[in-house]
Amino acid sequence: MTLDAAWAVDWVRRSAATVAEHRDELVELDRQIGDGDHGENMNRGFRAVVAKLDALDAPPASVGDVMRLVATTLMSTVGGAAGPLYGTAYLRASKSGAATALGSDGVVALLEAALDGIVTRGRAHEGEKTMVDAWTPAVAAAVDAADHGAPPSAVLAAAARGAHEGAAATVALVATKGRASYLGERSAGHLDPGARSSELILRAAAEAAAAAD
Amino acid sequence: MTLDAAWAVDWVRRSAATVAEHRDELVELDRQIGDGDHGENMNRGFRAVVAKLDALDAPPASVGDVMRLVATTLMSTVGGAAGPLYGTAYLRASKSGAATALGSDGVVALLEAALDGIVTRGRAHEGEKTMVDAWTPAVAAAVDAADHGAPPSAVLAAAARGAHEGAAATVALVATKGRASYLGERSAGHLDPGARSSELILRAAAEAAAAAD
Amino acid sequence: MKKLINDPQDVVAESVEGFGLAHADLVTVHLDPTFVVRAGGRVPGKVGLVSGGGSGHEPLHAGFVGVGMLDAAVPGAVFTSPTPDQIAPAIAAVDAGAGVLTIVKNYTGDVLNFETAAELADADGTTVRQVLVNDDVAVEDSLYTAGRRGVAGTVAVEKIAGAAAERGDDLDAVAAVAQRVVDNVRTMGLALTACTVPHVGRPSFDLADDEIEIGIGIHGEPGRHRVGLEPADVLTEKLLTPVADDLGLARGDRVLLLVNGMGGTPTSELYVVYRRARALLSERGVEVTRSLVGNYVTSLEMQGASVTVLRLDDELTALWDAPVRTAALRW
Amino acid sequence: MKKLINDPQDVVAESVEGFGLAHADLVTVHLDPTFVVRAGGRVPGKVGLVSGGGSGHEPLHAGFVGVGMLDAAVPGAVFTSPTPDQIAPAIAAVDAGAGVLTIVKNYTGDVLNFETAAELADADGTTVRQVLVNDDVAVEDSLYTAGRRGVAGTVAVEKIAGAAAERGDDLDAVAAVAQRVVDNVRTMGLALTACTVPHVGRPSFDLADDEIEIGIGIHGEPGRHRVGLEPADVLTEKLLTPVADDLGLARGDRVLLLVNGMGGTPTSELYVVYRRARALLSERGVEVTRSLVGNYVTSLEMQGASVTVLRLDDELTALWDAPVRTAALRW
Ligand SMILES: Nc1ncnc2c1ncn2[C@@H]1O[C@H](COP(=O)(O)OP(=O)(O)O)[C@@H](O)[C@H]1O
Ligand SMILES: Nc1ncnc2c1ncn2[C@@H]1O[C@H](COP(=O)(O)OP(=O)(O)O)[C@@H](O)[C@H]1O
Ligand SMILES: [Mg+2]
Ligand SMILES: [Mg+2]
Ligand SMILES: [Mg+2]
Ligand SMILES: [Mg+2]
Repeated sequence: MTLDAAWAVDWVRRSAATVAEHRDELVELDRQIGDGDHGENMNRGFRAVVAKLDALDAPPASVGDVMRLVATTLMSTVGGAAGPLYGTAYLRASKSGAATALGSDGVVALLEAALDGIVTRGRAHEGEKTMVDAWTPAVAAAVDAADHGAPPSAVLAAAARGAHEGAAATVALVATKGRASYLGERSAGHLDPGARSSELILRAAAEAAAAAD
Repeated sequence: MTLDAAWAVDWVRRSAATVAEHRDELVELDRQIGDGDHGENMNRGFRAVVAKLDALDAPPASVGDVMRLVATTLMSTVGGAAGPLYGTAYLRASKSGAATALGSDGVVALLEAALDGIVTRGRAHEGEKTMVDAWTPAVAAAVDAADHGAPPSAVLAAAARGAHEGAAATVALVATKGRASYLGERSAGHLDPGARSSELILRAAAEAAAAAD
Repeated sequence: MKKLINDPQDVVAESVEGFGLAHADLVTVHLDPTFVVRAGGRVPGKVGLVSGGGSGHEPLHAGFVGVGMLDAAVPGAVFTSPTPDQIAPAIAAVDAGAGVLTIVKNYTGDVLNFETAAELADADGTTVRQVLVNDDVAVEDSLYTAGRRGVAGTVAVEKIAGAAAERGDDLDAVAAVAQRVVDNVRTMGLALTACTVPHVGRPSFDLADDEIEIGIGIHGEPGRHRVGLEPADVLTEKLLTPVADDLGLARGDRVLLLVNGMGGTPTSELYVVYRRARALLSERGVEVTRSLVGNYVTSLEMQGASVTVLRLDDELTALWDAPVRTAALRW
Repeated sequence: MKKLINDPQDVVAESVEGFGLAHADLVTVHLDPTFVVRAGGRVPGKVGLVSGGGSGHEPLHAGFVGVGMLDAAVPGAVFTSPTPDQIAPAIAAVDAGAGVLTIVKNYTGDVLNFETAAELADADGTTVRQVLVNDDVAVEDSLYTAGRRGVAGTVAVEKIAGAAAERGDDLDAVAAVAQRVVDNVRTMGLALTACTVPHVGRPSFDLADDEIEIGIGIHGEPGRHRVGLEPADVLTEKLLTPVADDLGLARGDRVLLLVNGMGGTPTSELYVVYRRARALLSERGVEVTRSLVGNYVTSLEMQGASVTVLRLDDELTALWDAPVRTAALRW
């Protein structure tokens, strides 16, 4: 089992769908500890991505091509903190995912590249109540699954579970990066919106892989 | 029985008290069909009048002196429509009430002068939903009482009743003068604030006269 | 009621005092009685320009005192016309021998108080002329009302009369050009929310969350009717159409378009209204040659806007363009 | 939600379009990607000045494009930093060979997007320097936060850097004077009400009728703590004191005092705050030699205000006084 460009396209479409579905939830999470635009930003971005996909003459040749399209589109439509962060994540992923098809190691490399992109851009460490807190356990879980010989779909399922747990754990944290950090202690008790959107996107990846199985 | 400067001072003090007591009601009436300042304007004015009275070295010699003090003070502290209207009313009254003591005819002349001042300044006729609608029946009732030989206190009691009825009748009217006229038909169904304050002031006059009896 | 004030009784005095401190290069503030005059004293031979009215419409009028506009402004209590004993000294303070023009918004209170003040000034030997501003087309039938109200068009009257006085026109000429502005300017406004007068402590009218009040004045008075929530483009048309119709605008007319905020509306929204008003004028073949967008004649923190159109000719355009240096308008 | 808008998705584009139509003498508006440049094109040899950020803070930044201030402004979605593909063309459009200074408010989103845009511009051969504005003393400990936010002090940075660029300073000199303003300017704000972002449709935070939020930013973020209703004089002290303390103001210092409205506050109230802030500075022996009062850096229709103090020296004063001709600031 490997994951190809068709999976990547499906992932992106599922991401767009789940982001649209959870737009208001993400807005509300951001309203509580930020400025209330995260759901709108992500939804605007992913709608633009889908529009670009729809307008393609030929289907993308590789996972990397899909990732690059997502990267440039998010970068130019999302704005805010999430735009450059997700943009860089997908850009790094596009370089890692240049192959036409990914095995479990390829999936792990792609996720590691994405996380690396987020950290390089945003300079946040684990525990600062950001999307890094969803991606770090996601990557760890993916590595662990691949080490145990799991197929790509299981690796992504593990990543999605890791992201879910990581996102949930942000509730207790006090933010020290991003807009929520201005609230100090008052930021505790709320789920980080970027961690939540990361969780949604990684779940979409796992679901697309399951559907491809 | 005649009414002298002491009565006039008592009238003014009672006017100030009743305006203060009904400040919020007058504000609310004006809020409904005007700009919500009538209670505040009248209260500011009458407080200033009382302060001036308190600061006098000697008690005023005549009803006219008291009326003049009220006129100039209201004119310089009330503002809005009510300031010049009441100011002119008291100014005309001061000329009419120059005598040291007023009999029933003197009281009637004073009220007629006041109404005349209001009409001269404001150019409103009866039925336009203004203070004129309180003063006109008040004067008519006073004339009638005096014609029937009533003493000054009874003349003022009649005037107060007339003002009350006139004010109550403004509820049904559509305003064609003053700020309420901008509402057109929507001004109907509300008591005119200036008519209401006129009624309060005339009732104060009657009460002061009853106390002097 | 939430406001950045101390005692409601003191808000006008404290605000005017702060205004005087912040703009000492432009104005001098007199307290008790309260009025604001142009810094530097009388300009010999120049017609004096005095306006005033209730407070709560800032920057009107004090924000327009300075070179090329008003010589004095007289602020009353909030939404309450000033008293003659404030107005008369203001007139006296700016009388430089050429007479004084008072610019009065057409409200019973303002008319009566300015009338009395003019009588006092006249008794003191000052020639006073008056122009009444009544640009509000929301007041439909002046037979059955106190007449049209003076609203945002006042800015244009004060700017253009100010320029005429500054260039040395005599009293008759300044009065005539001011009247020409009045004759050619119309306004219509709406409110999304009411405002709260400090000494009242509650909103000036009650408006449901899905209602918009059309045809409001600038004193928190309710308007003529209510409509449901509608897009800005639709609402703008409800303002622009009666203004343009009443002015009888014709193809080829050149106009000044003023979109005025009521105090609590973001300027970004005013530009949305401006964009649509301009498109509608363009559909009528009317050319917008001058524009002003912002909070100029307000109702405290009311959310809402008004659209004002002034038909221009070459002279009015030149007077509009003439230099002005005030706290709220300068070029 | 009541707003004078059409579709929330279109509000920025329509508003900027209206702005361009109303101020065609000052600016040229580009749509898709959206940015605003000074009318008349590049000024040969002059350092280009570019700023930008989320919309909803009008007149910041587009209202400050013009002679003596910004060469370009880049508006993002409401409260959302613009994207690199808007910022990079704006930088390119104003690069007249002397390099470009970007003035960036210190928010993660703005920093990251401007950073990326600068990399793109650099790849195209434009020298780009950046100054980060972080004047908000409400953010206490930058070790545990994304660092102080850039708020109303941005106006002073843009005005003074704009004057330096206009007089012909080179890129290093313009960047240095901009940094000097940043080093000497501090702000603190409060909100009486939250604001409503169009695409959110409900207030940005929940505030009881008797609560005031102290230490707000300009994105409708809640502040650091809440207090009950207090008189303006008391609230002003809560703003001025941390600002003055943090600046280490000393007897004899001369300052610019900016009282900024958040968009929905009547200017009369801003002058009440100004009056008190000025008295407090005077008690400290600090002289207010320049003042600005009004809505300059807003949060949509939020009611509230911020107090900004900039320590002046002769050069900063002269640059502040230098002529400026923009939609929102001119003298
Ligand atoms: N320095 C950072 N590193 C990683 N993620 C960050 C950083 N700063 C913010 N974020 C993420 O971005 C999210 C907010 O995104 P968004 O609301 O779209 O942008 P903005 O904060 O500019 O409004 C946060 O919930 C957080 O997960
Ligand atoms: N032309 C007029 N003639 C007589 N009374 C008038 C006239 N116009 C207004 N009034 C009275 O003045 C009252 C309003 O006074 P007030 O609220 O103090 O002034 P304003 O309308 O200027 O706010 C009205 O209720 C009405 O009785
Ligand atoms: Mg956000
Ligand atoms: Mg009233
Ligand atoms: Mg009034
Ligand atoms: Mg944002």
